[in-house]
Amino acid sequence: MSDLAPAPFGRRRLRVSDRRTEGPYVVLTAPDADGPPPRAGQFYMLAAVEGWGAGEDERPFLPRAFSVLHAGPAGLEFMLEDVGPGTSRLCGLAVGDQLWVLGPLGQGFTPPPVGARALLCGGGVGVAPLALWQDELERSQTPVSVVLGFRDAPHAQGAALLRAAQVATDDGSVGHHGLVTTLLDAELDADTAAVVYACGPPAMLEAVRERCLARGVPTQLALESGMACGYGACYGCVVPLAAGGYARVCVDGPVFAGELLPAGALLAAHGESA
Amino acid sequence: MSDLAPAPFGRRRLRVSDRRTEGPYVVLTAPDADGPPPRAGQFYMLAAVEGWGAGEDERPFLPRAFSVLHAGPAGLEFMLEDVGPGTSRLCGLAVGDQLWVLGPLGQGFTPPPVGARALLCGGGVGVAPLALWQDELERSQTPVSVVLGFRDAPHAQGAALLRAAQVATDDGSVGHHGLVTTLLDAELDADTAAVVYACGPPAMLEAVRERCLARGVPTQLALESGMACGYGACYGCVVPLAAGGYARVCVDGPVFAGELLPAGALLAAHGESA
Amino acid sequence: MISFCGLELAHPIINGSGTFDALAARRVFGDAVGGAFPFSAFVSKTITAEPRVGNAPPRLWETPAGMVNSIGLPNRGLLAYLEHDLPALARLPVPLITNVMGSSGEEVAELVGALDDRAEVAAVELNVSCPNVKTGLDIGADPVELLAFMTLVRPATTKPLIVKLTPNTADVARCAVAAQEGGADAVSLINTLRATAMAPGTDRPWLGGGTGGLSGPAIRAVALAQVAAVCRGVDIPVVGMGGVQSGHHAADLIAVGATLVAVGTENFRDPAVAAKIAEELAKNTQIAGL
Amino acid sequence: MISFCGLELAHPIINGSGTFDALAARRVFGDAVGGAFPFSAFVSKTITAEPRVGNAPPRLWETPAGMVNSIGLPNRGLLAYLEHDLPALARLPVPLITNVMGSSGEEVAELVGALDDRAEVAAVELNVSCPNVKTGLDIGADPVELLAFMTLVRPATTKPLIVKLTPNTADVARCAVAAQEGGADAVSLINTLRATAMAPGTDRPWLGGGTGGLSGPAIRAVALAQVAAVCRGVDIPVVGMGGVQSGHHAADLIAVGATLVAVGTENFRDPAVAAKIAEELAKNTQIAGL
Ligand SMILES: Cc1cc2nc3c(=O)[nH]c(=O)nc-3n(C[C@H](O)[C@H](O)[C@H](O)COP(=O)(O)OP(=O)(O)OC[C@H]3O[C@@H](n4cnc5c(N)ncnc54)[C@H](O)[C@@H]3O)c2cc1C
Ligand SMILES: Cc1cc2nc3c(=O)[nH]c(=O)nc-3n(C[C@H](O)[C@H](O)[C@H](O)COP(=O)(O)OP(=O)(O)OC[C@H]3O[C@@H](n4cnc5c(N)ncnc54)[C@H](O)[C@@H]3O)c2cc1C
Ligand SMILES: Cc1cc2nc3c(=O)[nH]c(=O)nc-3n(C[C@H](O)[C@H](O)[C@H](O)COP(=O)(O)O)c2cc1C
Ligand SMILES: Cc1cc2nc3c(=O)[nH]c(=O)nc-3n(C[C@H](O)[C@H](O)[C@H](O)COP(=O)(O)O)c2cc1C
Ligand code: FES
Ligand code: FES
Repeated sequence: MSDLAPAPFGRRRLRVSDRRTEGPYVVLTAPDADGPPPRAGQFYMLAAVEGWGAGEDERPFLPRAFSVLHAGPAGLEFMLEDVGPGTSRLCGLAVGDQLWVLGPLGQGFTPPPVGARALLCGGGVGVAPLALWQDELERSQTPVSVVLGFRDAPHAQGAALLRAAQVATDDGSVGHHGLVTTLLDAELDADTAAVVYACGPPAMLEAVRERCLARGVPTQLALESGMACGYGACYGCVVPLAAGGYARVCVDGPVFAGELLPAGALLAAHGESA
Repeated sequence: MSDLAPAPFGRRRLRVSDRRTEGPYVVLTAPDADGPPPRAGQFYMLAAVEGWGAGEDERPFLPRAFSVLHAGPAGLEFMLEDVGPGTSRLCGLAVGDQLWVLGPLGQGFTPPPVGARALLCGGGVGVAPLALWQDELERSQTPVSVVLGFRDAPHAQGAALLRAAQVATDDGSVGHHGLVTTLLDAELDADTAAVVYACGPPAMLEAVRERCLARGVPTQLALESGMACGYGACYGCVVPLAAGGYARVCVDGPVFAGELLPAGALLAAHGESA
Repeated sequence: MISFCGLELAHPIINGSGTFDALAARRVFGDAVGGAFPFSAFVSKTITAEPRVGNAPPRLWETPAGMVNSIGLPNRGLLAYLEHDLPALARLPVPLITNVMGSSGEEVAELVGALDDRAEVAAVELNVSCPNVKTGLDIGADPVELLAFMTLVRPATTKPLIVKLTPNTADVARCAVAAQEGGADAVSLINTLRATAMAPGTDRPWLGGGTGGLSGPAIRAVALAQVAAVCRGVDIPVVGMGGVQSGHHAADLIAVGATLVAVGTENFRDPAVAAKIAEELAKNTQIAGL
Repeated sequence: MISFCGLELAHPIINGSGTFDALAARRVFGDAVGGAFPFSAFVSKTITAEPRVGNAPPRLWETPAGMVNSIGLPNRGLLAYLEHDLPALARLPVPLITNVMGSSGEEVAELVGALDDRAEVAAVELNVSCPNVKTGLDIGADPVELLAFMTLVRPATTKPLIVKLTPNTADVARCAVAAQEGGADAVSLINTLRATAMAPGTDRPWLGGGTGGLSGPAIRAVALAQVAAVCRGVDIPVVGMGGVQSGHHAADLIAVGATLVAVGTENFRDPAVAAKIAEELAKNTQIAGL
């Protein structure tokens, strides 16, 4: 990351300049004059300036982590799924409303070795960091394939945020009927010279990690984890390492090589039993 | 109060149907199909359904007490002054937004004896309960005089909420330059056969109480107090009684005969030294 | 129906002492309160031997997701309670639990003895935990003192005795065990956490009583930890409370072992909330039961 | 300039141990952190004799206006701290306070002794209060044990010793007095309140560590009461903390007698907030001084 300017110290106010939806997902745009350009896989801690703390159970209190979906002259783009009080408040923002923003944070994706293609595998709102990664990879002319999984047809509209994606849905309403890992398997069966970049629900990441490990295909997994700070201060966001001990998802990740993670690690960090 | 139906048990949702301003004051209207008509001097506990708890210091948490300003076919009217996180949130409500409402609560004003006129004396946002009282008194053909005090000209626009009010301002920009109690004195000098109905800041109420006591003029003072519940549950809203002990402002008041209150009582309940 | 110390209750939701005045509520809301009485048992606010006027105002301070109160246990004293309040409270459609406090075991034994004669009282809760009054704190915070206290109070009644523990202690489970050893039929917790506030822009305390007790959602996670620790330590039933606002919160307390759940501060935001909580809880339990 | 245990500090705002990682912050934010370092002294997270990996995740639970953490004091152990962290931390533009914990007075005396040799360390804070680790709780919650502990630890260093008290006790002022009697140069409080949470819709605890500690605005009123009680009881300087988010909150702690104020959880919401708080406080003080 030494080629990138560090994040400004302290949270800053941005103004929402655009709000659109892709199926159930909300995409917010916020011009960011003071921040350096983010790398794909990096994230920001976001909070609404107004109305933060008045949702279900008197939450949210802490800021929330979001991958950057796109970044460019129009500003930073984030893709949000309403799953609780924090995302609900952010999804309710309108053009002109203000955001607290800290970032860009964390370690992003690194490109595949020359000759290998990038195989992007996303599930649900986990497609977000892959969109910016696709932008960057295509700019450097790296061959890219994209497989995405969604719950159903409405959610599958999120696939429009990437180009040329193969889609699977749990209910078969769009694309392949079944898991995205089936599409991934088919891609790897066809050509194993790839690095897999994955982001999505814990169970999907675990499945990707496992099968790529078995095939000897390197993976870069963009993890989620409950975060309080996003910049290494709280030690709350850890994921277990195969070598023992824990790593902070926010500063050591959120992108980790699959080999570094033990089986079940991705489930444990989310309070699900491994 | 036996002639009035009791308040519905449990808070209920009302929708803001109108929002207007009178100078710095906000007047909200909310149709209340399920509540009985309030008596002047009664109050409601209000909270915004959305966004309650996200203000300064992560407040408000508890509902807030507001006198009813007017009540009629259009609904309940409340007059608000933004003095902190609760009033700030309520002042920010727009038409269509929802309110939690409990009430009507407390004991309202009682009419003067036959032959005596009603002298209404209000300060700042304390004019609110006097407006409905003026409506009721004029309906029963009771002679009414109104003296109101405000900080300055913008606040004095609140006088428009009553009819035929004499106005005093602290800065002399409108009406009499000085305290409303000077207007009150002049009224009483002219004719002492009156009951004084007063609502306003603690220091004003204290001054009204003191001089009317000295003149032998009965007073009914509508008090404010920090309240958690508004229905007698928390014992938090008390005011000291001249006879010793304390009374709950929410259920024993908010209107008290001035004779019942000891000197300085009104200041103590607000954390000001007597 | 839930069994609790020999009482059969319609659901597990009761009120926290001092957070609902059933008589005042009936004056304000009329008979609707009786018909739709939200609690399955009613806990009266703390009664003392002599009348108390309570603390000087201000008595309330709002905090982030909570409040500090410094009420100071105002009440008309035992005699007025026996003469005036009990007959009126007996008209409630649910069993009555009378909460009492005193400055010594002997004093509380007398209070409890006086209630023992009265059929209106289904159970007695001992407030050994009120942070506003010195005695409450000290007795409840030390297992040895609490056991000695119970040795004096227990013989004074055959009615169920619930000990309301103080949360302002190093090891609440040990205090609960002492209460159980001393013959308590149940324990209840948590009472408020000792807290204070300054008058804005001054160096004086805001509350007339100087300090008070913190309650509401802010303390919910503390309450859950203390209730869980106590449930692990004792065999008698536990009444859990602290920041409960919903059926989910009640279900959490029950999951760690509470038999009943009390709602306190949330009553102030909505007097009828307990009925909603009881419904949500019943729905949760049905779903979990499938 | 504020004098604190012989240190001259630019302003009264420091960090709470474990709530700011100066080395990680420099990696994330670059040299900006050094230039605009928000704290007038830096308190390191708790160091133990042996390395600790910390608790299993999840480690965080958000509460109304606060959070419960169950981090479990991960650290690379004394040796790595001395070898790697100290030289890097010495490059900070402010004095360094090293926070340590151990399971006995002897163990802590050794830790403290090892730091005594190091010029980079301006003062040592003793964590006798962490609710996630048994030992911390017990030593700090009992005045008698705390005095015995201090008797072992005090001789191990001539550097200023700050005792970080546990709030999970019946009478924190008595514990502070014991620390003072045992030779503490200052006390700091409050640490987190013991708390827990259930995994939503289950009867299992959410936190990998089972229980954790509550921090943030939710506990501010409790912190103020405890700091006030301690300030009334001791003559040594007091570092007050708990839920501080603004200059007003810091001013309240100072009004009840604190010399320094530490910011903890609020750092998570904004890494640069302490600088803003110090400014607001300076403005308050100026206004009050007029
Ligand atoms: C690096 C990173 C990148 C991310 N990128 C995106 C993105 O691009 N788009 C997107 O939509 N999301 C993204 N997320 C996920 C997003 O941060 C979470 O969805 C969000 O924090 C949820 O907050 P909430 O308040 O809406 O829901 P919460 O109520 O916080 O619920 C979310 C989950 O947290 C747990 N939980 C429930 N209650 C609590 C509680 N009180 N305390 C702690 N945990 C609780 C449960 O497991 C629940 O399912 C990302 C996360 C990380 C770490
Ligand atoms: C019966 C009655 C009728 C009323 N009628 C009206 C009316 O018609 N219109 C109207 O505008 N107002 C009315 N009020 C006053 C209104 O209820 C208050 O202005 C309101 O509660 C303030 O809330 P807030 O959050 O805006 O301000 P707060 O922050 O609550 O500040 C208000 C005052 O409370 C104190 N305070 C500050 N912080 C705290 C805290 N954390 N906890 C407790 N107290 C604190 C201070 O003295 C401060 O000046 C009435 C009050 C009563 C009791
Ligand atoms: C205003 C107020 C008054 C209270 N009075 C009493 C009391 O008289 N006796 C008692 O044992 N507990 C009293 N309590 C404590 C509550 O019963 C309860 O234990 C505590 O508030 C925690 O629950 P909550 O967070 O749901 O309010 C009082 C609490 C409040 C907020
Ligand atoms: C995530 C987290 C980690 C903490 N780690 C430590 C620690 O290592 N040592 C310690 O003495 N206190 C630790 N604390 C306690 C804080 O230093 C502070 O005492 C407490 O959080 C109260 O302050 P606050 O409300 O401002 O956060 C930690 C607190 C949090 C929230
Ligand atoms: S989120 Fe705080 S250390 Fe990672
Ligand atoms: S506001 Fe609760 S008793 Fe009056």
